[in-house]
Amino acid sequence: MARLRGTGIAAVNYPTGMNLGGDPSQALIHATTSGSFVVSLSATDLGQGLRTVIGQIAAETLGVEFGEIVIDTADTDTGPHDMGTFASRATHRVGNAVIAAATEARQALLEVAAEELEAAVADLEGDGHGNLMVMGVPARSVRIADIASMAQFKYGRTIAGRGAYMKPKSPVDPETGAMDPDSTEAHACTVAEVEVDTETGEVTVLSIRSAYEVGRQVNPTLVQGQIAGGAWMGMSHALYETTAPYYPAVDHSPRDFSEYLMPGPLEMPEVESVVIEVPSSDGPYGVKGIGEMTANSPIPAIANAIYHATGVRFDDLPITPEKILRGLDAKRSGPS
Amino acid sequence: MASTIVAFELGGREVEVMVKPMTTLQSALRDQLGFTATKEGCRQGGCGSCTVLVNGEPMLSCLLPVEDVAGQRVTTLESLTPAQGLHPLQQAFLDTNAFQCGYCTPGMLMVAKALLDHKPTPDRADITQALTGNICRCTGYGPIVRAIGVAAQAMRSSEEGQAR
Amino acid sequence: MTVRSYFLPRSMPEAFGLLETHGPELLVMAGGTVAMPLMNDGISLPGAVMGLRRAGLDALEVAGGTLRIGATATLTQLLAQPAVPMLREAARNTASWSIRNMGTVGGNLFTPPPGGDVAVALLALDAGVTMAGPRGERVLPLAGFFTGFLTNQLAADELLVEIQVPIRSDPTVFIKFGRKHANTPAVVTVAVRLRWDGAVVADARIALGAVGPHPIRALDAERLLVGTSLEADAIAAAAAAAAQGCEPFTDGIATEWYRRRMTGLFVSRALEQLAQGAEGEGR
Amino acid sequence: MSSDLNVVGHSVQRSDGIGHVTGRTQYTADRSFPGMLHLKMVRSPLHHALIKGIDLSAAERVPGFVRALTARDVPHNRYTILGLIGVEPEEEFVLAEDRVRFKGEAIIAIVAETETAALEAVSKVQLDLEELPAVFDVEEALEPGAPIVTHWGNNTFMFEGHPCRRVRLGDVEQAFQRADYIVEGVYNTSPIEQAPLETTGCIAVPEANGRYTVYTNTQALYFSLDNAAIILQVPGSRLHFVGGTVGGGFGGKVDVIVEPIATLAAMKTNRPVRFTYSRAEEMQVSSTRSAWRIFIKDGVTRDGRIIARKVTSYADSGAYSRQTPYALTKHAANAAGPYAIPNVSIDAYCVYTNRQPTSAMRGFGVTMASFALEVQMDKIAEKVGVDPWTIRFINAYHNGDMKPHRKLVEDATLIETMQSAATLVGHDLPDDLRAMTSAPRDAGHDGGRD
Repeated sequence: MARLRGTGIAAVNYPTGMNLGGDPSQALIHATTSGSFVVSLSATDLGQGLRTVIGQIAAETLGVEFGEIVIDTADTDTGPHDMGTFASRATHRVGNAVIAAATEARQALLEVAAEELEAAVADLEGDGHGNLMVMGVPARSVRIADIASMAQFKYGRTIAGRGAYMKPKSPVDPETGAMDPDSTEAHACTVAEVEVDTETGEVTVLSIRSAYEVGRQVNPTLVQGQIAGGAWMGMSHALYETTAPYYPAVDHSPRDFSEYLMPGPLEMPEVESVVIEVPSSDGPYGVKGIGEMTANSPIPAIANAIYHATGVRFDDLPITPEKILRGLDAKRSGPS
Repeated sequence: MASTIVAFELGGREVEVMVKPMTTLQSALRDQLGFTATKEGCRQGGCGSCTVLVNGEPMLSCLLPVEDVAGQRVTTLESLTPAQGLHPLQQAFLDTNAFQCGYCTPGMLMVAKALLDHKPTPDRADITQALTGNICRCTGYGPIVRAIGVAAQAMRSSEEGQAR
Repeated sequence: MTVRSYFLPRSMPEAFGLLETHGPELLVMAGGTVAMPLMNDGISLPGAVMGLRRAGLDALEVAGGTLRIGATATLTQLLAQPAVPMLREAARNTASWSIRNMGTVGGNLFTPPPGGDVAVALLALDAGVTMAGPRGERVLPLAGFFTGFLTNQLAADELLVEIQVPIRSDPTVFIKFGRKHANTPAVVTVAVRLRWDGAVVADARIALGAVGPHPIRALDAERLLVGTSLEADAIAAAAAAAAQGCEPFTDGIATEWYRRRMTGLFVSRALEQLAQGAEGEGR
Repeated sequence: MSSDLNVVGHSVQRSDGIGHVTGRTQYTADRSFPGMLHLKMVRSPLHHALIKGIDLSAAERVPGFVRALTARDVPHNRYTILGLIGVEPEEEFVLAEDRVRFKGEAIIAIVAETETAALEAVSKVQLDLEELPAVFDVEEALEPGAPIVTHWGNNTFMFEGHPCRRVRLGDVEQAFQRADYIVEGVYNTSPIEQAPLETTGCIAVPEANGRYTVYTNTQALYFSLDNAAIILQVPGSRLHFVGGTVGGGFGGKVDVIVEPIATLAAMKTNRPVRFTYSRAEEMQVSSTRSAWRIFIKDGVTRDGRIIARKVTSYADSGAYSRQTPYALTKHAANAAGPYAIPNVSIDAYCVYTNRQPTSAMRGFGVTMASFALEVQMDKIAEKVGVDPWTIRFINAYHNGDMKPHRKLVEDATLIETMQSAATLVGHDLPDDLRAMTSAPRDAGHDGGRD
């Protein structure tokens, strides 16, 4: 029995946003009497943590604590339009819309605070933790929570903001394909290590190690979550998953999770990663989308590692043990 | 097709449901009792998201006629959550980001609870073996395996603290 | 048809009474791990179902050199018993923890391939099955129980009540090879039991799963081993015979070709383990 | 860098975390309403067939049967979700009319008091179908005489007059002549199911004010509402969609499959109606990631520079294209990879077959391009005789380079990302690669481009 080891790499880019643009997101923000801020959206949290990162962006722009933000999504009676959560667009698009709405709300806040502090709006600054003050005079300071309350009961004003973000739709030249298909590009490079059992054709993935460049991490823990989950899905696509096991034949299409193969906890190697940040020009605080791409580079990295281990190329996904065994057989019996 | 009344213990209290024949425990919990922490991911016994404990043992509520648990002790995620705060397993899942969409999380937690009840100091192999019936499409399992280890450690430390 | 009646008999006489009353229309269910998914998906729509979980058939005991396994003893019970190590190994390699808490040993005999891993071990262990019905009880060797894909010797008015496994100290190996390491259908399951006479194999059982319409014996391979000392060429010959003699099928997990190839490989790996074990014990 | 801000860049605890670990988070199917009905579909058992007749009489006798919906009941029986953003043609039906084009295509919706009754009634519907020849391979589908899946006479989606999405930069054929090596590859991938743990589903509830509230796990709330309004031919104001909490999407919940028909059933019965996919439907009926067949031909110089890349891709769209044409455009925009290649030709075909339709999935049009391209890069490295790292550094794009679709590169960090990966795994990069950056190539120097 031989067990062959190999290492493979892959480097990829991934575009942020619906590829031709024209995909708006909007946000409305208003302050409550106690100084919390309700961010109304119709964006969807698929589990990636949209509510959390959008709350962070709103808190950052408003200059309040994260705990003061309430994300209200998704209800078409209360939330303004959003194109949807796909195309690695949500943090970028919704984030930009929320920054716009928060900026407008903050302006309203500053106007009330200026009146209360008897100062000019231009002379006010925030500490990022829920307080506004006259620049250079910390003693003349007021809590945003108090301003929010006063706006309601003393001044009869709204503290609210509207925000929208849309990259205008790009036409495609049908002859040349000239187009503007992205907002920004994130990047990844994965190194995978595998071991191949030459008698069964089984592949054991020993490690998946990646570097990601994602512009700006709003929440590093959630970014790590995407990377770990994506590494698993990439490995799953590379070695296991198919709804047509003998494509293009249509037979034996799976109908449950015992037939639809995906690696389980016993198959998973440790996933290691490093993230670098080079802010994008148009993302909120420099964000680039990372939602989709984390499954991508592991696939060719694993395929290349299998080649490195066996000397046989497998260009059809998924790379099943049977395909590997047949490939190894052909190599043994074929012309050298 | 007359309905019958089935009584069982749910999270320490007696409950009764009136069910048509072959109603699953999953359906009785979710549709009649409003205990929706027990999820419905496949109803084929393949995903583990409906895992509950019957007399302390993990079982799949989608494969159990509720009549089969008459008089038995059923535990769901609802009864794992203490009145104040979180169970150490829940806290560890939260702290280590051991979920994304959260749909598999109740099943994962129930299996983890059963594991730690049986084996308070599991090694990595014990944890991964225990989870092989539960599918997660988001996390890649690593964070879940880590969370259970963290919870076991926390529970031991807390017991040692109490012993002192 | 929407299930009109679900019966949960509390004793065997009650179960037989229900079977007699309702006849073959009554779907008999043990752990439900195979039947329930089909009902949930509307593929199977029986009018009446009898569940055996409370019928008192789940005893598991050693008596007179035999492990007697009630038909509804769970795979978890099987995993816990110390008498027959190969059955522990088979249970450990079947499904997941929750399923093992529900699935039964008897039910495993009715699970279509590529399922039915425990049945493969039972076959290698010369297990017998007891069926009971209006004409009384009868015992068959498991080897004679299966008659085809999803067919067997059980009459419509009978229930499988017990499985008997002779307790022997013979060396055994159980290997389930699937596309994953746990909770996955078999590409092939191999269960081998040998009886040594000094340095020579006196008797051999090789049972295979997922490479036939039901768990099968590799009879040619068994014969080839008798009288050998598991030398490399003897192992190779037996593995080749097992691969040639099996009847694999193609499904979404593996092709016929791959299953046959893996049958040879894992019979060979199982025998190599036994040969090494024999060396270790100084044979 | 993240520390220069107060909240952004910090790993605050997820705001929905407590709900997830206590099971209190409410997903679509966790809701239930008094009098709620259940909807199940009668689906085609054949891959391609004419519908000659439907007999509902036995189904109607099933206890608990409430009603059936057929194509005639659907006000605008066209399912063209990208019509909202101007993509044509209208090709798919909400419920099949006279023909089914894939196994599992929806024909009749059955609404019943219980899920079991609905399933039983579905099993009792008699379909009279006349089987037609079917095609399952993208290249076979393009051959003369192949069974035609669409209603317009060939099996390709038309992109503004072309049977494929084209990208052209420079002159690949001429560059192939000058190349020292030609490296060719063919890559195949299988269809893949998104497999979110929560299956696609919704509950449509009639409200006292004449509106309908639809609780749904769609990934795109307004997109679903707007499409449902078109299919139901009602003003959008009659519909109220509630969602936002989804048990995994991965692209599988961007189709607007369940909401229109569940809402129609609620309208017809004046009762809440739940329509949730079974796991088997999710796998065998719902849209998958397309299978791809990708041909790559590269012209490479002796020193490892790719001077020409020709890509011909076929996405197996299945019987209907849904979001797949958009994936083809995204694919075409990315099919040369993150590399600076002066001569590029890309033809990306969206091909119809009698397979389960395809639509969005994580990595939409790019995942499989990345697979093909990155394996191809290794083949080029081997041919040229350099290591897999070096070939990628030699060809990596820089800011200011022109992509094949003629947009200038702005946010390139491929080089820096590869350098970080090398450090992570302890791979020793030669000094010249270690020193490279994605900065624009020197003015007056073409950066090695041909």
